[in-house]
Amino acid sequence: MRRPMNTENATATQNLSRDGSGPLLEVSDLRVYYGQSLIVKDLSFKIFPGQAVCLLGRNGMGKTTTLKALMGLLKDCTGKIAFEGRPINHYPPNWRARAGIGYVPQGREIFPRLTVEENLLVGLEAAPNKERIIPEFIYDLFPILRSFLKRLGGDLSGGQQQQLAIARALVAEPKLLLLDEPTEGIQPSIIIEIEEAITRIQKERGVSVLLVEQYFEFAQSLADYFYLMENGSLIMEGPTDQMDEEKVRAHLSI
Amino acid sequence: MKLVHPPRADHEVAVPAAERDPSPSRKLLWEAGILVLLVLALIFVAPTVLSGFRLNLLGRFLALSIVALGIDLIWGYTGMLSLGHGVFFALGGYALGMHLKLQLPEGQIPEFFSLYGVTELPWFWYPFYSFPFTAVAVVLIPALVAAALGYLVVRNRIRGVYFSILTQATTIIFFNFFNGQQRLINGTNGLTNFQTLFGLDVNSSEMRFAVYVTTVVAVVLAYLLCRWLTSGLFGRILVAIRDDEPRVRFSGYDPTGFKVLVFAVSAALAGIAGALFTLQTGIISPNAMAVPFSIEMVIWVAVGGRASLVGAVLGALLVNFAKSLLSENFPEIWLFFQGGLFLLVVLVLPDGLVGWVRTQGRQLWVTVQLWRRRLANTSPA
Amino acid sequence: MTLLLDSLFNGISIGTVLLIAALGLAIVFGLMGVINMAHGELMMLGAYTTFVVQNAFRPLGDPWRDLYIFPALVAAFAVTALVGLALERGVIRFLYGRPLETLLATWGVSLILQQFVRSVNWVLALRLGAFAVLFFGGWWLLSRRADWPRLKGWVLTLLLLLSTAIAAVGGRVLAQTYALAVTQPWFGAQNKDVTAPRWLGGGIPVGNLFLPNTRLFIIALTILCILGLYFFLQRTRWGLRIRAVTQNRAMSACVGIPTQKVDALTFAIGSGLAGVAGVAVSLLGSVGPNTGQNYIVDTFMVVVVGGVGKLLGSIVAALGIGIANFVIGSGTLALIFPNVPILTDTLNFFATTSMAKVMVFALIVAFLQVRPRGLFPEKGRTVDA
Amino acid sequence: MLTAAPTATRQILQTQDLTVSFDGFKALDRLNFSLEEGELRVVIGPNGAGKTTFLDVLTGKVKPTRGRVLFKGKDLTKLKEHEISILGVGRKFQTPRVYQNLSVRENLELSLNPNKRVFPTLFGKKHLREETDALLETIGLSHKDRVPAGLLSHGEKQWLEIGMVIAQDPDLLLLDECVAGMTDKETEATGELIQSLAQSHTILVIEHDMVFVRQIARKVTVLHQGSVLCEGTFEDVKNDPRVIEVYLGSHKAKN
Amino acid sequence: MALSFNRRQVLKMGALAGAGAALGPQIWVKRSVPAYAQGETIRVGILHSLSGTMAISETSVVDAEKLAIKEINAAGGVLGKQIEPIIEDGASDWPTFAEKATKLIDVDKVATVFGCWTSASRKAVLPVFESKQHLLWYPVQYEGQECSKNIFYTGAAPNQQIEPSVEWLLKNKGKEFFLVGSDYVFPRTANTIIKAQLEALGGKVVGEDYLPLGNTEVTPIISKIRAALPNGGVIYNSLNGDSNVAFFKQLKGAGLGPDRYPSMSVSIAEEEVQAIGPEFLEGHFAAWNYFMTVDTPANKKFVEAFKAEYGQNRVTNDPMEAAYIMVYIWKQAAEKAGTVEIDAVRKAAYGQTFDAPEGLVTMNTNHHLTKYVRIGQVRSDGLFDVIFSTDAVEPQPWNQFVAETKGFACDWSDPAKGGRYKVS
Repeated sequence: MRRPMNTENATATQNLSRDGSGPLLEVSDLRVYYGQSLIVKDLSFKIFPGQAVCLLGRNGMGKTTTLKALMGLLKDCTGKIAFEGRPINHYPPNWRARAGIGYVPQGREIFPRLTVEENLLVGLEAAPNKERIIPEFIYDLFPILRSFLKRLGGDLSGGQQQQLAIARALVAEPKLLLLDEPTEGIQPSIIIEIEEAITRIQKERGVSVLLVEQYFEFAQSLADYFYLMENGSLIMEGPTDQMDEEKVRAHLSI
Repeated sequence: MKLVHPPRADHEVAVPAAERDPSPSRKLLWEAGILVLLVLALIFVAPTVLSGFRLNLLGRFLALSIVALGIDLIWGYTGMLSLGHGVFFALGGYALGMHLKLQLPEGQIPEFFSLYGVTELPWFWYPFYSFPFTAVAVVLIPALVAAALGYLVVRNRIRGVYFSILTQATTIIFFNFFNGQQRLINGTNGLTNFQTLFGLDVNSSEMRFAVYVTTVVAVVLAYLLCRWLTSGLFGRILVAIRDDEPRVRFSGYDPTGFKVLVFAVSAALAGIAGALFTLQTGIISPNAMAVPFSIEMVIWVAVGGRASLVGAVLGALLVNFAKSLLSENFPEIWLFFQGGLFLLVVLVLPDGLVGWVRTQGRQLWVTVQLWRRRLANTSPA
Repeated sequence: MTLLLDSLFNGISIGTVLLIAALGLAIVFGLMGVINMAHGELMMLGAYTTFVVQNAFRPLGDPWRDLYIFPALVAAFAVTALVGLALERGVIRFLYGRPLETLLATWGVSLILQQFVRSVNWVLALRLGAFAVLFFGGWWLLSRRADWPRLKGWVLTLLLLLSTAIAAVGGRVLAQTYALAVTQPWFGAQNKDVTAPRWLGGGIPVGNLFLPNTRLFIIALTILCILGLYFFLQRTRWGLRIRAVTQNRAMSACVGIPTQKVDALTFAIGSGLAGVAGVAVSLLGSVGPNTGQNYIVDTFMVVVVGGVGKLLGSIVAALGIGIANFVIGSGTLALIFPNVPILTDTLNFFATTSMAKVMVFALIVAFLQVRPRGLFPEKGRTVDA
Repeated sequence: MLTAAPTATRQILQTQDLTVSFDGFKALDRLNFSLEEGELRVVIGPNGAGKTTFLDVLTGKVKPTRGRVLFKGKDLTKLKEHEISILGVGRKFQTPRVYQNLSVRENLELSLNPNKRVFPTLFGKKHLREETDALLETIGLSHKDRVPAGLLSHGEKQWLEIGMVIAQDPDLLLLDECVAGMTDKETEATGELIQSLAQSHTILVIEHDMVFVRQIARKVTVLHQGSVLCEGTFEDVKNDPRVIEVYLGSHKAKN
Repeated sequence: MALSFNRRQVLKMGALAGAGAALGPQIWVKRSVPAYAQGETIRVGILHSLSGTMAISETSVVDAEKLAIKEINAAGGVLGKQIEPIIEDGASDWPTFAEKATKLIDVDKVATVFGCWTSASRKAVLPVFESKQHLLWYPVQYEGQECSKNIFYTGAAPNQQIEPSVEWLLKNKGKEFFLVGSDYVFPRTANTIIKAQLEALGGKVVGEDYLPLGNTEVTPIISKIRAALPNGGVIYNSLNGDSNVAFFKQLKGAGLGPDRYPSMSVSIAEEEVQAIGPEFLEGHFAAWNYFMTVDTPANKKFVEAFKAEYGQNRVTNDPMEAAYIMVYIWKQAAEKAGTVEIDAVRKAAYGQTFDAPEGLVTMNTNHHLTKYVRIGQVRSDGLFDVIFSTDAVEPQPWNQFVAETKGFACDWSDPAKGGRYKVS
């Protein structure tokens, strides 16, 4: 079922960036190793400002590894990662966060023994301005957080933690948001809230989104453009509305 | 049962040739050969080359290398860093020291007792009149103390640095106890001024040489014991405990027993080392239980290379000779060098000398292979 | 009643000294997982700083000379925090996640620091200074050249040799020119005299009890340090950063926290607290190269018994150990059971300060049988079996 | 090596009101679960439903706050990990946990050792070669028997760990997401292996990958918030409205 | 092969080289100073702890020994040859002392060795000197009960320090004693002697306690003293090193002053007073053979020479004086014998007198010196007012208050008597 990537088509569609500027994130020939094994193989893709891109693929195909590499959490990478045209390979995660990359990891990873408010304040570390005020739009997106401000992060339910994790990444108003399986193990009602929130920040605030998912529908409704990943390589890509559902589904588990 | 062959992964890593061991039996033969040669060299060549003083030092350091083997067994292989081996070392030393102090005419008691007005030999001294008892005690007392302590600590799954800190606290307990009990064991001064063993003068050159040879033999035996313990299934379990102790439990093993046994064996080795060291230096005192000495022992192993028995012996010899020479030449500032050495080893040579030689050797091997292959390719067929 | 009060106050006195000495360690070990065997030597540096500040204030005469203790606290904190910073940047940061290695490396550092205070004189100091200026200054200047990456290896080797040589020769010339004035050790191997200010000299008699001012001062200082630490960790931005990094290092980096700076700062604060502890112990005990060695095992016991990462645990543990030390060491226990001869004999056997220590450590091992993770263990999923 | 499948079915594992709470958070909430001898059961459920905690309790890693676990009539909650293992519960972890510094062969030998007490291990005569060879064959790693396990690929480590669990010859096999990170073909092969093992073992599989679940499942249990939501065949479960709501529903709902 | 470094490697090398730069040449300077020593010299060993806990005390003894050697060399040396000191570090570790002693004798072939401080280190090297028939000079006051043919003891025997001080206290300060000591041999033995002595002379021991070496927490002891001596009494102090500092600081802090609780110390000399702080000790007592304030011409010369050599702020003390003496006595003995050969020097040493800073001292055939006993009271400047002194006291290595050794003596000039014989 593997087919070579249609690069011509990709370039054509990818150039449909909204304001005609260059890509926000450009990854070329990314290779990531875990110990001795190569997990991500020669990955190249682009994200343009305001675009929502989805990286699809089943468990263990290298999606999470790719995000970690983008965030600078993995040391053994080769290839080029450019953010706003500038290579960022050699910068640590905190520099990348301050440059405007927000990250919502798999499993949320909120700070369990900090309060919700403190979790959000920590999120402000990446903010360019020095003010330590949690912007109002956060409570607008996730109203539930306001009532939980003094609770410990570890005491929240999974769905609430996911919202907190997204909010924590958003308080610093990043240019690019990396989301790693935000629907995993979350109740449907909250998934809908999360989906709405992500759509809003993309449409209203112009934040680019890179979403890693294994569930088709969620990806389809959120993303403008998709990449399909299998065994560490991209095997398919295209605008979401032109997505060949059958073929893509064949590569996903459900 | 149906056999299933999974397909090979696409991104399979080629296993370098160096990772595959050469034939085990041939390796064993080489090892035995080298060992025999070394022993012969130590017994017949070293005495002719070295002065009496240096030979005595070599003998002492060889005794210390037995402790290093024990430390390597528990730290290098099992992952338990003991900062309390000085205690076991001293217990072995005291056991033999008591026997040596009892080489007296009937009715006399060691002279130091008179300092404190003690006229009757304390009860626990009596068994040490017997050499067989002493020989057993040198091994067993440290082993039993270690087993008891190890059981108490390990049973509660106290691991890693907590284990280290507790063993360090143990040194303080024993140090204070031995230091404070003048009337029983001569306190700070320890046991010294030994005269005879088996009726022979311990300071005569024949006796010294005999002790030296005994030490060489003891090192070899200790090496073989550790080799045996670490090579079989038992050794695999030790490594497994070091790498992932909880997993070992799920494999059906209770790590407590293994750890206690290894800790006790290691303590017994320290006891033997302490006895041999005491015989050669002529003194055993609570100072051997002071905190720094136990840490130094660990450093020997770190310098030589953890999880390498050869490294442990080598490390003990090298560090001690270096310490001896440095403190002779720079008596006022050699601590700078010692401290620097610790830093250097931890930061630059995390796998010790043996580890360094291994990686360098492997690289060299790979380079040579590549070079040979290239030669073969370019030469006309 | 008097007996109880006496035991309580004296126990607390001993406990607070342990506590203030252990506070820095609790931070460094509890929050960062670093076993700092040089913690005692940092205390020693704090004590030496007190000595230096005291001597600087002496010529000022009254009333200034009796106020030296306050600037000494600040200076000791600053000096040891800086040394801690250098230690973290130079050594510890390469060893995170390898606690046993930090243990060995910091032991090396502690040996070097001990010998340093014994040997340091103008020649040594100037040599080190000259070397640092030449080498790192040269590095800094040259590293701004465009072709730096290409030159790097060679330039640094050259710079290394050059600055070593200059420092060596310079020191030699200095030593020959000024002789004793520059080769005489600043401190030497002897103990140094730190005297508590006169207003700390007396004490407050309470019934049969006498509360020495120095002890009260140390108790107050300890409380102040704990409150300060609590405030810092709970209420400040850096405190928040430290707590975040402690809980999840990778994620902290991903939200933009400069984790390296946080590590350095945490270690510096832990070290600075060691310096403050150094001031405190200089009021009670000796100031000498071995000062730190006397505390290291006791402080680790406090942290272990308290439960790692828990400030409250350390506090309770320190006071508990202090009281146990006093009650056993002073023979008070034997007074409580006057009618049980065997018990009294045993207790009297341990009723010297020396044997009390044996007993207390034995009790600690026994205690850990019941609570292997200390008084206040971390709960929940994070604990690995 | 393998015990014959029992003719009469009886319960091999049973939990009663199993509750585990961490600092007030209930990972398991009065879980009642039972497994018959010879059964192959798949447990699914959203993240945080308590699947891994459930295995932790079964293997003795976590002690329950309340409730009992009966395995072959014995209460496991009173036993230590290694005792449970010797009693016949083998576990494969979510992320493969093999002994990195030991070779593949050594990893297996360690698990094959028939008597796992200290002295028998040290002195016992070991004729494990043939068993190890057979096992290496089963998991397809014969050609890598001397390679340190740390150098294996992810999939191979998963296989090795399955091999280690089989080597323990347990009566109950617990497999925690054992195909994570495997390719399609590897997954399929694993499924076949599990099915063949199921002929002679009781197996409890925790899984995420629904294709795989469909391949192997006979009976499926859905966990939700620490207790059993429903149980039945794959089709039953898939069509159960409660399951759709908490688990699969999110995707169906939108269509 | 291209030479390439990464940043970390260079940093490490830099740090190492920095340490080397700072230290290396210093060593070189030190080693190259005795240029005059390169010809025909007589080597002597100096064996003290330069590192570890005992370095605090022993380094200044080394200074005194070096001063004496320098003076002798400046005056023409011994037997026309310069003395070349070989310094070794015993590192406060007794086996190391034994090792270094062997090295000095076997490798460096020294003529004699000056060294040791603690009894333990002396006991550790004793077998070495005896088996090699060599000679050690030992400069510190000690517990006695020893008389080796291979050691000359130039510090006080118990009857030259402890016993007179106890008598003096009984006469002047009270009959109830609290004994405090470090937990090692000298204090324990000293206290055994004191107890026997007090029993004989009508005093009373109301309590005793021992601190581990280096321990600085003395609260329990002070509490005990307060309980045992509610109305004041004598504290007899044989604490050593760091513990003294803690003891006196906290004693004063607890309000126990010398007016009601006078203390007699046997291990506190001028250097220790400086280190503890004179204000804590002012008014307390110490018993020694020598104080820096002793008014003799020899002492004046000694103190001046010492300050010129090591700095105006340095002080001299009893062990330093004893160390200074022993170098000179060895020199005199060697010159009398006409050789540095061990046995000849030993015999020649008997009866040697030396105009020491403390007064005229004589080496006895029991290898101990005849010395003067003095009791000093600490002044505000940290020096001592000598408030009591005796004539020369003959040394008694075997203690006459301890039952086992009562009536024993030592005489190495007579082969029939030797180290321990019963005086008829």
